[in-house]
Amino acid sequence: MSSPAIPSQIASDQPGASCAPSPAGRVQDDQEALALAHELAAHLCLEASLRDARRQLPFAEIEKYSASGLWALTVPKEYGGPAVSITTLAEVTAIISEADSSIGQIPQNHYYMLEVVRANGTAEQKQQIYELVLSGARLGNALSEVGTKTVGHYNTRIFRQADHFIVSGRKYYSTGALFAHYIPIVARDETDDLLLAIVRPDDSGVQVIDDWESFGQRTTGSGSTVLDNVSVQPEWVLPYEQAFRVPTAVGPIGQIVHAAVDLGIARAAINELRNFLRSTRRGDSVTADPLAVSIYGDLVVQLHAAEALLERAGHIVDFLLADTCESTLALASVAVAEAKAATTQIALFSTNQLFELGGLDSTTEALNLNRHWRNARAHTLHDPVRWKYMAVGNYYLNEVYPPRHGAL
Amino acid sequence: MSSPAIPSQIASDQPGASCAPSPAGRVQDDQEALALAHELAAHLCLEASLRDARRQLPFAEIEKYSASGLWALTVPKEYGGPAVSITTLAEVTAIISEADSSIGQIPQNHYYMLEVVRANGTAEQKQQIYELVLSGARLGNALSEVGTKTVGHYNTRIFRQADHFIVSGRKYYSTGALFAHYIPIVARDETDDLLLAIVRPDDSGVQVIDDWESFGQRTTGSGSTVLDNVSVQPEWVLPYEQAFRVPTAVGPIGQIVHAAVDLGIARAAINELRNFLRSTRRGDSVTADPLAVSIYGDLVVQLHAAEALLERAGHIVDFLLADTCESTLALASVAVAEAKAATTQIALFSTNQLFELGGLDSTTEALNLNRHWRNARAHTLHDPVRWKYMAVGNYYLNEVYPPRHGAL
Amino acid sequence: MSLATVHPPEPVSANSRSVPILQSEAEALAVARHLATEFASEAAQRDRTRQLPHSELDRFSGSGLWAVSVPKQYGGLEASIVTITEIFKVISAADSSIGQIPHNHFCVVDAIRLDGTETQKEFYFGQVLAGHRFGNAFSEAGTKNVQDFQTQIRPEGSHFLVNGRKFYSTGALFADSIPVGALDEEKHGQLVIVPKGTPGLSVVDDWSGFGQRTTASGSVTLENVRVQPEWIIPAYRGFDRPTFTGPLSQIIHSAIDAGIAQAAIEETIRFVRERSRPWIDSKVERAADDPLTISQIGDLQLRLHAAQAVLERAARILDAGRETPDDKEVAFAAVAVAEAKILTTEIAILATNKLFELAGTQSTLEKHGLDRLWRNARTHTLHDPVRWKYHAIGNFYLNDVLPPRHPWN
Amino acid sequence: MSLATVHPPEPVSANSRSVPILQSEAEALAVARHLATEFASEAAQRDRTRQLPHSELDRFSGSGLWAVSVPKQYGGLEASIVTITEIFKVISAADSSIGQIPHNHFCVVDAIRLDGTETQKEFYFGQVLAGHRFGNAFSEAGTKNVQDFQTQIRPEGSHFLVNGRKFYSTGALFADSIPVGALDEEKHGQLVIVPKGTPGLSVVDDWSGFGQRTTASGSVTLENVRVQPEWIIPAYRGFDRPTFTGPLSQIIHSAIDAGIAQAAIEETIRFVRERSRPWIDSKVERAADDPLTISQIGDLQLRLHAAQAVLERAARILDAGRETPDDKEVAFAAVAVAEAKILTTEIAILATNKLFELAGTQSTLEKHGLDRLWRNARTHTLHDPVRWKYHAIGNFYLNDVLPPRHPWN
Repeated sequence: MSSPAIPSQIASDQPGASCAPSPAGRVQDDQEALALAHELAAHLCLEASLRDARRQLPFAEIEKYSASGLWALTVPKEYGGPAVSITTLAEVTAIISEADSSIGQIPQNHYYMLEVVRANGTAEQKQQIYELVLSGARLGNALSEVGTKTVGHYNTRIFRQADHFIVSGRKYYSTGALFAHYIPIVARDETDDLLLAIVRPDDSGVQVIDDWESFGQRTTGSGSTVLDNVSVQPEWVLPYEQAFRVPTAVGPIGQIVHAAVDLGIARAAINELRNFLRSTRRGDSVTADPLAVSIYGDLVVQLHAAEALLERAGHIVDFLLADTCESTLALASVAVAEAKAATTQIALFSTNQLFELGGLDSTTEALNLNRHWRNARAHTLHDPVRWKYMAVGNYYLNEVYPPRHGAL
Repeated sequence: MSSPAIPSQIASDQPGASCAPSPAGRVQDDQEALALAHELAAHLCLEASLRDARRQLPFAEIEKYSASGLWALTVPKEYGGPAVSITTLAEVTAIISEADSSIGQIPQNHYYMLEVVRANGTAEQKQQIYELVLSGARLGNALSEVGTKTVGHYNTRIFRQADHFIVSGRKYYSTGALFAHYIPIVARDETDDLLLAIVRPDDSGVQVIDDWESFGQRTTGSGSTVLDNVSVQPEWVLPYEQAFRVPTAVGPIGQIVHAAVDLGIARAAINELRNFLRSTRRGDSVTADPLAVSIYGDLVVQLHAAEALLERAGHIVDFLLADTCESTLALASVAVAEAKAATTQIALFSTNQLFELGGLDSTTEALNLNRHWRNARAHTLHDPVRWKYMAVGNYYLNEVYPPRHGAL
Repeated sequence: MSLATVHPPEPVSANSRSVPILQSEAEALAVARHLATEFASEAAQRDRTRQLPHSELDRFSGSGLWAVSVPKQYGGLEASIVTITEIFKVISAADSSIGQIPHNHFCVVDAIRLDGTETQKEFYFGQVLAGHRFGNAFSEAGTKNVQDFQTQIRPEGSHFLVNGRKFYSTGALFADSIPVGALDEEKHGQLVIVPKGTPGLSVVDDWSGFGQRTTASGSVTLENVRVQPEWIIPAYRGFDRPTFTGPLSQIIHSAIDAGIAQAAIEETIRFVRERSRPWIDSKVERAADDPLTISQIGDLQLRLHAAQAVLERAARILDAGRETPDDKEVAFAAVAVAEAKILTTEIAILATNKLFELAGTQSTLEKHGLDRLWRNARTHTLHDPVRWKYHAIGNFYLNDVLPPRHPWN
Repeated sequence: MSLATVHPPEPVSANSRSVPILQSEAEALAVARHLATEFASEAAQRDRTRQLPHSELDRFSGSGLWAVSVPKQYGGLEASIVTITEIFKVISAADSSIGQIPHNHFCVVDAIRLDGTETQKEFYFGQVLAGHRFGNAFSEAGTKNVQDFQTQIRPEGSHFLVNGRKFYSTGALFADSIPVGALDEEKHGQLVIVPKGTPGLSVVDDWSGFGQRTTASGSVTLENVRVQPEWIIPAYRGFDRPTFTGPLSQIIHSAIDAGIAQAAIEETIRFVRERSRPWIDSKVERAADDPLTISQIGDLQLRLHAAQAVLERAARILDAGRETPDDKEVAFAAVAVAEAKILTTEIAILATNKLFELAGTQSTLEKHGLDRLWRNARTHTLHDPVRWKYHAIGNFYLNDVLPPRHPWN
């Protein structure tokens, strides 16, 4: 199912997207999830650099990832899922992202959308979607648009026509859509309310385009999704904005997965540095250099600080899931924002210091070590880290609860 | 004239304040100014720590300082002054502040007020005030008030009564007033315009109180000035707010002197550290420690960076004085803000690292090394450094000229 | 050698106190929080007047909190390191001098646990449960490690004589007995628990640092102090084999710094909310609405939380440690604690500097006494240079080099 | 040995160029600024396609800018180091690969000035004024300093033979002649100026770093290259006595990084103004009105200005240097340059990272090619580790220890 040389513009009726889900395994608990993630990571890391260099989308790898059952981690127990802790979800994401941060990011929206379903779906919708996910289905996303005033503005419209809905618009940053069996679309209805319409890639009028051209996270396929009068049955439509009108875990869960991706990149950079220094002759002089060793120590300290904040945030989000109200949501949003700021910082620090300690030889293009910086730099931009500090400060200084949207 | 043990609350009719100016020397040029400053600094540094510990106001030292002619540095050439460059003014201030940062700060308002005179004074007022200053007169200040909404709000009032003015109000942060022959007061008139009324400490109704109780810059006497229906002749009243309605050098010159004080504190801390390490047995292990030596190197680099920015700002303010218009003022305000941010940073960094490298022994109270941190911490708060970055960024990103007030 | 014969020269004051046995870690924390509220109120005044916290310490040790590390089999709570660090944080946030005073007490209890005889454990743990306070007299001027100690213990008849001079003896002035580090004839470092009042033992409060002013970290001199054999703990054994002694001592230091950092941030928030004026250029009505202030508070909070989380991680690692750890396990724990120490040092210094930057000039007025937070942080974080902790951590993770084990440290 | 006999194997291309003699430093800067505008427009494309800047270099050296350091007595401008660093900054801000290429050329001109014979100076300076471009072939794989060079020069009859292999030979591919570092039989480092086309000399563009991709910093191999005695500059003499050779080489590197930093900040401002969307929580209409963005731009600008000012300070110190400086003067200059190098490195790395943070995800699209700024900064700042510059500076100011003089560096 893998495609060794993907042309840069492919339509959605290519491998992966339109296939029915392959049967997925069932993960029993947190421990099994972590073990599976480690096993998978050992495989994924082998050709991660090659995929990046060739911009080769990881179709086979994603298939293997979701077939492991790891994409069903957050399905509630009452629907037959393992409902592992969010701490575990974050750690699984970090483990996979350390191996290949594009693959680590791809299910981010899948988990995000599952939370929207949990928050806003009817019992029937939950039943159906959870069942699909437990069977190996992958959700993509077609949320953000370019050219609108802010990321919170959308031109895509949805309106009711007879017994169904019609969706039209153009999306970008559709991470996961190229790999998805189902693509949730955010669109504005006649009353300007935002709805979520779930389409299939092979639905008439749906086109998923591989035009993601950032220098980082190159194999996420985070490109365009075009919707041209796509017909959607009502059972595949659910409220979206509603997820932010009332307290839900949608924002914190979406964000903690992002933070975990960055943590994985930082771990990868620090490990690459260690391996590089210990495997080259010139590295000997660096490992004996007290100033270099101290800088390496600083990297470790900041990595562990970010890990500790991420774990702390995971526990707080778990608490939010157990008791969802305004105050627990605010605390969770803030805790995740703290983790995100810390993982952003160590991801950038480590991918820059990698070369400071690695020296000129480490810049050899064939080693492709700069992919870690490119991935860190691009991925940490999802939402601006400077506003994380603002949200945290406003909470602690002024007891102001953070704004509620997908990025907090 | 010095007073070895000043009670904590003294009225203004104490030594220094009410005396007529002693004759002052005439400084010929920049080079002589710097040489005089070095000479004076060598004397001032001897008992700086003692004065701080005893909170003993430096009456004799200030007398010596102004008698040197250094308080007339900015008097224009056409009025017989040396009109040294602002770069030199800043360096003189840094040299004196390295020896004793309280003494370095005391004439800050003197220079600031001289700029207000240059900007807003009539020809007669200039003639008179410059002549007084050339003869050794010191200007203090009674500008800020506590308890108002911001530092830009004043409750002190001035109103015309027959052929003179009446001023009433209460000031704080009156740095220099205790040492001054003339005290310029900022007060709001009937039309809510701000005027500057220059009084003498022994004028009826004027009371200068030594109630400055900050832990830093302890011997600046930056306490209260109380004005109880003080009568002022019209020739001693000039516009104040006007200095910010049109482009003038008042803000940049006031600020660059502040920045120079902080630079002096940083130099003092770095030199104290060097002397401490080289004079103690335990210091040997620090001077041989590559991590400690590197930290010392970092201090030097940041010190020189701050010095270079301060010198750069000095040149730009000199340029502003030669060609005063909106755009040169904006550039000068921004350049001085950059210097102020840099001197703030190195003043804090050096006074904290002094102990990191000095070790536990350096905290011995008898050494009083913490006065450098206390001075740096208190003095860098005159106006918040975070808003310097804002002014600089707004200028370069948005071509917005900085707001015009005494702190930019 | 029987402890039954132990009779301190005079009754220790602890005996006259009635000290509760805390029943749970939750109770211990509640007691600590309650005491902290009391200690906070006059901390600034004690600092200003260098007034030693005698009555506060009586309440502190009288609360049972000084006994929480006594093993269960000796009737103690055997609290986790997580809880012990939390207690130190809570007390130090209120008054970091009071927080630092029992530091050595806990280290000594640990030394007795590791190397005391069964009889010594029964005796001393019983004392501790009754409120007995250990001080310390370890450090000497100009020596780099225990092997350099000038303080000596020599046999004389059925007893021993101890002679020497110690500095930085935090807690000694408040102690019921003072554990003294001394070298025997074989150059072994012994821990000699000398009861207060023993002839020849004198304690002077000559601590003159500008921070932690009321810790009474002064000098102890021992002139021909006659000690009984059963007062001697062969603590050198604890350094001949891998133990968590070093990391325990360090993590308590780290917890104290975490407490100071937290206090500084709380004071910043309080001052900005209640007293600071908005800056003219900010165009906001309240200082607390200044966006640049808000985002810096955010930065402080997340650094504090990171330091706290890494501190807790280190505590969990110590709690998970086996009774007889190997070199590698001790190294891992020591490195984890070093990481915590770095982060608590950094946030303590940062927060005690930013306090004034965000609160403004008014906050420097001496009546507020807020500079004591910086003075305390700056002084207490100098115990050993943080710059070499980066090196130790890097050397462990990059080069698999285990950090040196420091005795008494 | 007479330079009159020098006849390069084939006419250097420079001879066919008509190169103006720049009359003033102001003119030199104006020319540099004009060229920079041209070079900037296709810099991203050259980087993307690794297309070497052949025509750009012809225009660059053809402008007279490569000759500005030729001493006045040989008909040159003898521009100040302040102006030379400014030229490197201006060109590097437009395209830092083009900026780096003449780095060694200027060092070689300086080496000739210091250690060339009068005849060599007349000949080579005349060549340089006519547009001649020097490359370089100094570095070798795995050697630490010039004493380790494997490249050798040995007499053969009235000539010499050179054999060896060099790496990181920036500029060699574009050069009219390549100065090669080689050891003679007495282990003296000689500088042998080998004209392009000399049999046995080959230049390969095998530079494969991810940054500074179009510098052609590849390999030079010398197989029995027959050289004339008059091509040999006894450059080792320049390292037996104190000279500003090392600081000159370093300050040019620093100027290149300053140029990259400036370009990154300019791109940031342009992108934020013209393309970035405001963040939802900022509640502003334009991205450029985001207060947190504005204050970070302020921070970048002041760090850039500090780096520039310290760079200029170092250049002034070099300009003020005497013709025959002593150890201490050279050390002071070297330390001043090291300070500049630290600050330009820091701002170059910071600015090329912040660019994306402030401009947002869109700025990472490959069509903008902005990551080349980071790749260039990251690669070029690795020439020698900046961490040891802190140490050298600290050692000089704290311990009065003079930094080591590095030959070729």
